[in-house]
Amino acid sequence: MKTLGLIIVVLVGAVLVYATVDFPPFGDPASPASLHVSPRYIEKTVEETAVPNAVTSVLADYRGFDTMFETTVIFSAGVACFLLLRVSRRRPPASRQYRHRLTGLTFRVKDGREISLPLRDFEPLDSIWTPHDFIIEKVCRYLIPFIQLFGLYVIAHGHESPGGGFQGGVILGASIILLSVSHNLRTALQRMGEKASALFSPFGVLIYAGTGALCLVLGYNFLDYQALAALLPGGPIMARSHGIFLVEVGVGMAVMGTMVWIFKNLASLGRYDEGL
Amino acid sequence: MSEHYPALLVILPLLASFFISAAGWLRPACCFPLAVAALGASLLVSLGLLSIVIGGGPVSYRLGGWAPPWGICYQVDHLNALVLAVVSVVGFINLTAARTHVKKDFPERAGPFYTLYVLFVTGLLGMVVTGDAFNLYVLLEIAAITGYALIAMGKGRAPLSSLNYIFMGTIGACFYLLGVGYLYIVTGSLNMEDIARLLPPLHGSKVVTVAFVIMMVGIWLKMGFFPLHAWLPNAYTYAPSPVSSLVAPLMTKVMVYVMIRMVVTVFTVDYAFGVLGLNEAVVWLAVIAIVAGSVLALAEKDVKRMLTFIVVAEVGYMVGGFWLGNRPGFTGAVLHIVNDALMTLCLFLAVGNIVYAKGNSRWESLPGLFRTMPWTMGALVVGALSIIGVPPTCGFFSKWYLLLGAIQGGHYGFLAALLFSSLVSVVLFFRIFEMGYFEPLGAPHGPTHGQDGTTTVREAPLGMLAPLWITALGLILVGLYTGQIVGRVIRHAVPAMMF
Amino acid sequence: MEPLYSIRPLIAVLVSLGVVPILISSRNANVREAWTFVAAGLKFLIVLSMLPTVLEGRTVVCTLAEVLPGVAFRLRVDALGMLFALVASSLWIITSAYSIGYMRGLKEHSQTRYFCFFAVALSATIGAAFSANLFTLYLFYEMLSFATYPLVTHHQDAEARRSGRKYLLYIVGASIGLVLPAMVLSYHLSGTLEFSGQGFLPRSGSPFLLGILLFIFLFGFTKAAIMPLHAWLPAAMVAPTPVSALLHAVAVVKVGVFCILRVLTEVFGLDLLASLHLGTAVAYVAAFTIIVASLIALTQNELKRLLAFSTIGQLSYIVLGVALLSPKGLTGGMVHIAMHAFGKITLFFCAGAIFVATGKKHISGMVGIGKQMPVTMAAFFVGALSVIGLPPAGGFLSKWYLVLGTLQAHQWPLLVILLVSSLLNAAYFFPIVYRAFFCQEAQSLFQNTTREAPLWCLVPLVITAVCSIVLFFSPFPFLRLAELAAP
Amino acid sequence: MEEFLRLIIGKYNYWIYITLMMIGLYAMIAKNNLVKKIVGMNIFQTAIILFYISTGVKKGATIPIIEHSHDAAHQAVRAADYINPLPHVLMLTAIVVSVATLGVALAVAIKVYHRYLTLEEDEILKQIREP
Amino acid sequence: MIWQLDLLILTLVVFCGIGAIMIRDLLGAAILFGAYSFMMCLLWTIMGAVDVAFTEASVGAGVSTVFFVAAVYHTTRRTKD
Repeated sequence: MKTLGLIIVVLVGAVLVYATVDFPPFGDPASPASLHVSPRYIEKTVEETAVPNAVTSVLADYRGFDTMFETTVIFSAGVACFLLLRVSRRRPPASRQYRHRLTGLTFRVKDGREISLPLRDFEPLDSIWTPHDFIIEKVCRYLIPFIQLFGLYVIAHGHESPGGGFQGGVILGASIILLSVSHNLRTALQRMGEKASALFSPFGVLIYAGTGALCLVLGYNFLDYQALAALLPGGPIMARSHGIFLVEVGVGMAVMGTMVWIFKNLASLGRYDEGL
Repeated sequence: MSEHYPALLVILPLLASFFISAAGWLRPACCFPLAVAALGASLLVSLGLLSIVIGGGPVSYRLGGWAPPWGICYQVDHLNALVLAVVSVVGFINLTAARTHVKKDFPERAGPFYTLYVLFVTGLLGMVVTGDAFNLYVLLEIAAITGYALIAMGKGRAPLSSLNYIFMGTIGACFYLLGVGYLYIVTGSLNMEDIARLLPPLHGSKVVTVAFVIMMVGIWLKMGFFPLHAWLPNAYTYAPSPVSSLVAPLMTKVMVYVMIRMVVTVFTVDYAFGVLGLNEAVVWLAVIAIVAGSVLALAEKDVKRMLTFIVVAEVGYMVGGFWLGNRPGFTGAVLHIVNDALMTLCLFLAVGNIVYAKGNSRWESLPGLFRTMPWTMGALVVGALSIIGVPPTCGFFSKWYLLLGAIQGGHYGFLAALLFSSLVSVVLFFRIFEMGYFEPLGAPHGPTHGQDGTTTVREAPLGMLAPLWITALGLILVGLYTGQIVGRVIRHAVPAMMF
Repeated sequence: MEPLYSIRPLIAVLVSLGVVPILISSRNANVREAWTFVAAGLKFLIVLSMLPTVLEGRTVVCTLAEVLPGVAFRLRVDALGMLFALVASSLWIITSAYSIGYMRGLKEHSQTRYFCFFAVALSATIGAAFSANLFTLYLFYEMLSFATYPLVTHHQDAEARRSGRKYLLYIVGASIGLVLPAMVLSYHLSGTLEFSGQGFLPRSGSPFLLGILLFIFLFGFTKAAIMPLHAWLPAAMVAPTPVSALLHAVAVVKVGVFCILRVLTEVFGLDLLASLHLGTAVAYVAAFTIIVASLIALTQNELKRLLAFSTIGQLSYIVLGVALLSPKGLTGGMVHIAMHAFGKITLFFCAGAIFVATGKKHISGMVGIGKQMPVTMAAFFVGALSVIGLPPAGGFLSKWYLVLGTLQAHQWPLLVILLVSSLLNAAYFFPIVYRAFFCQEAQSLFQNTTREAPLWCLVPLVITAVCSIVLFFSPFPFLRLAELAAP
Repeated sequence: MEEFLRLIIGKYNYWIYITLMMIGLYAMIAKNNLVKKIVGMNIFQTAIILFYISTGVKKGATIPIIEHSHDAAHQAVRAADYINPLPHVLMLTAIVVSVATLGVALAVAIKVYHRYLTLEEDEILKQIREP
Repeated sequence: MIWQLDLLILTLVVFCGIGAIMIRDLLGAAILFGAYSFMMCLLWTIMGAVDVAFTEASVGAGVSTVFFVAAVYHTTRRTKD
């Protein structure tokens, strides 16, 4: 296998090198790629969509259709991980353990008997339980709001600066993931349950596709945000800008939901009990 | 409304998939009706689109209202209108048959299953309808990722096979992407027709040559063209029945379509067959694929696995027919996309029924099947006859065109390979029928299974038989309407340069 | 003359196919068989209803769908097709009656399946007879191959499986491996597959290619059992006797011969064959088959196998007659389809009746059987006369025309072969009859009491035997049709 | 020689992308460990992204965020001043696809591990052959 | 851009890539892959693809690595090559 791999790799490499010789020079402003289609995006983006970040305008408007499917890819990956890993049947444990927070004493309740304990003082010591690291826990707890704020900023400010729905969504998702890494999965699940993350992702993509469909219903082509001028303030140009924003929000929601969803499935093997 | 058909075709199932996913959490009983509604709608739209194209010629649709090459556009001509119809028909019929399997095997995962199912069909429809090379890649990945997951659902070796498929599929898709990148670097465009317009002056460029080669290799990997087929048999064998009867008929066929689209629309026939002059070599590769697929199928002792090798051989038919580079060959290849999709659907559905009743489709479970499952086996016979190429089933007609193409192109190796594989198919299927028919062997004149009915009929439920028989009858109907299909659709899809 | 457009040919084909669902669903055996009779009778009447039109020299045409450019799924009834259809459909009625006697007499299993596939096979036969082009012919040819497989392997034992494999290997293998490419090649050369009186292949084609093509066709239609691709026919004798009788003496094998006739007369055309001297070549291939098959038949002990080899020889008579390319030869060959059918089916019926009544299969065990089954053996004698070609049986007429044909074509060697083979035929049939009736008391293996097969078996074979004789005296309409078909 | 050197240096990015691609491809084909293969797959995908990004580079241009003022008298935007945004857009999509594939691949790999209790391909195949 | 820096990072990328597939510990491979992604992200920033770099930083170096670690955590760190 190794030799075969090596042969194939060298062959592919040779073919690619062969072609590279004919490439336009690196960074050449006069290469066809820089002259044919892209100039319009740069020159007209502000004029046509009122979005200075050309990447955002191309992403969400000129080639918005690609991006819709890109979001769908993420969504389907989320569904795929869920489908593959989620274990639905869970056996109740034979016995449960509780730990007294202050003293560290643990005791066991047999045969699924129910007892009432003040949860402020006791914590269940099941498979979810992981030893706490005080410093990490506190630092993360204070960090996470800022991370989330930043994520929202990135989504909202994609028009003017690098970033957008996708990056913002990943950051938002990462904040939840951080929570479950630094605390445990149950804490993260309390913030964003399985159902929530699973519904966030189709809902986000639905916002995207729905915006497109709305344009279609309003008599324009699919994803032609001009149509939104009938519903939103500002002319057709601003409507495009707003449309892009709507779509970015959708992307952000979908990506956040899916990232968390995939992580939960991967990290707990679909059992949703113990995380990393 | 009809001007929005190209978009609606993809949008309707896409939107529905989100609702199905949500319904999986909130109201699981709604998943299946939603999926049926979505694919049914897109089936209707695709048929409408086909009639529009037949009536008024190609249609294009600008997404987001941007003109190509700046925006993405959908381009529907005779070729892809036909393939669209096939994809949506197969997707829909198989969906109706899938319900029983889902209920039996994984009822708790119906929501995500139908979501991915509908997304898979959406991806394929999008690949076929799009006129943008990069958009095709994205949709390809949607179909691929959903496909990986659906295949990995199966039991036993399925995850391993799926992982293998992921690696191979990713290499294939990335090669395709790289090819698009190479075209982009020399033309600066991603729109297929725009690239075609810009390419002729660049025909001598090494970049274009390599782009072509690497793109073809990528596409071949995805379609399981012979030396690159290693992932295919395992993946399709171990997948759950409703998945293999979805993926096997569609994925390879759509990739063949992509190949045809790339060669015909992007690189143009002139370049692929004239400047590069690779046809002879590729047709010989196809010959090897056909022969190897057939011979490998002989070695299998599991009907489903045998079918996967037949799929490998059939891919050789289409690739070879197309690369003959003449009119009958092209017609045969396109017709075979239609026919083979239906044939493999029929066979895989029938095998699905056998698996449903017997637990597997290995040879041990075949004896006596003609008595216990007469309807399933009857449909299997129709499908088999079509693969063998017996008129009036549709398989005969595509084989006819392919043979004609081989004779017209003077390519007797291809001719021989086609005949050889037909003969091998006879052996393959009659081996199965013999087992289903003879065993357990009766003593001469000693009726062991008389009319008094010692064995009882234990058929699959009607929900699975009806789609199966609709497909089987479809094989014959499509066969009889070949003249219409070729005359009104495929004839207009043949590039003018071919004769 | 203007053809008559009608869907009657289609109905004639479909009527037996349409009865299949009824056969499957009927629970009662009597109802099932009644329906078989209804179908058979209807089919015969529909075929008969077209006879006057055809005798006027017109054709009946029914086009269904254009499947390939220039090739339609089309039925056309002309004289030759009518001749064949008339034979097949009339004999189906008789065979149905015989089947009932035979199958019930032996208490066979899966009778419903048997009757269904029989009906399908008949559909295919009539379809082949009425085909207007090579494509339609091929369609029905294949349909017949697959429909007869369950009949051949009816017993579902190891031997049946072996024979079934051989049957498929030869018939389907050759039709896919040889006929299909030959058809594609013809289409490539001429752009059509439509039969025409002058043949549709272009005269300008290279003689070598055309020669190859002809022989691919000749050997590709293996149902005609031209040597060396004949081995399936003796093997197929494991089938129940009615199947052997109607299908392997009439329908299936004659479809093969019929295909070859069509190829010779309407694909190539007599002029083309004559100009390339291909007719003679085919005639010698056929002659070889005639002699060798007859010689092999002499050595057989199992009655049905003997009849099978006899059939192989007789089929080549037909091919030979057409390959002579002379008008008399053509007429002789074509009318031999009918004459041989009636003669040979009688023989098979007799063989089956003997099996039902006594369980004997081998000739050596039939010494003195004439005492026990006089009617059957008398019919056997008539059938043998017809096959050998002696008056007063119908076979004499066709052989007479064949002999005239060789004279007309100035083919003396072939004349000799015909006569020699007749002698050989006599040599393998007469001893059976002789020993059945005229053996010494001591040698006889049977009691002196008459114990015939059931009436359902007996009546059909008497009818066919009588028909054989009647055909000698009034060969109309078969002779008239054959004369019409021979240009 | 000098020309050759210029070729090497002038297309340095392209050479690196080819190298990375070969590394990734090699890992996918020849490595025995499934997770290693997945790592290779991601390297392979990133290499292609690198290639695309390299095609978009323009010497002397800045990032594709258009400087604009809200005054009416803004000067015309020159395409040569900004890096080509199109490859960036495409590659955003490609990154997303790669992370999606990664997620699915890892999920499948975990399933494989739980069936065979190993990630080594040869050991798995051995288990399949001798159950 | 500063071409020396460019070259340096390009070379580092290659080394990280090789390291990720050579190291005999899957957790190490995951971390090296994270480093690789981060180098890649720097490279793209240098090349002016800020959006892509941003995404790669969050996805490649962030989430992907977490996914890897999660997967390795639940399977095994052992690898033979």
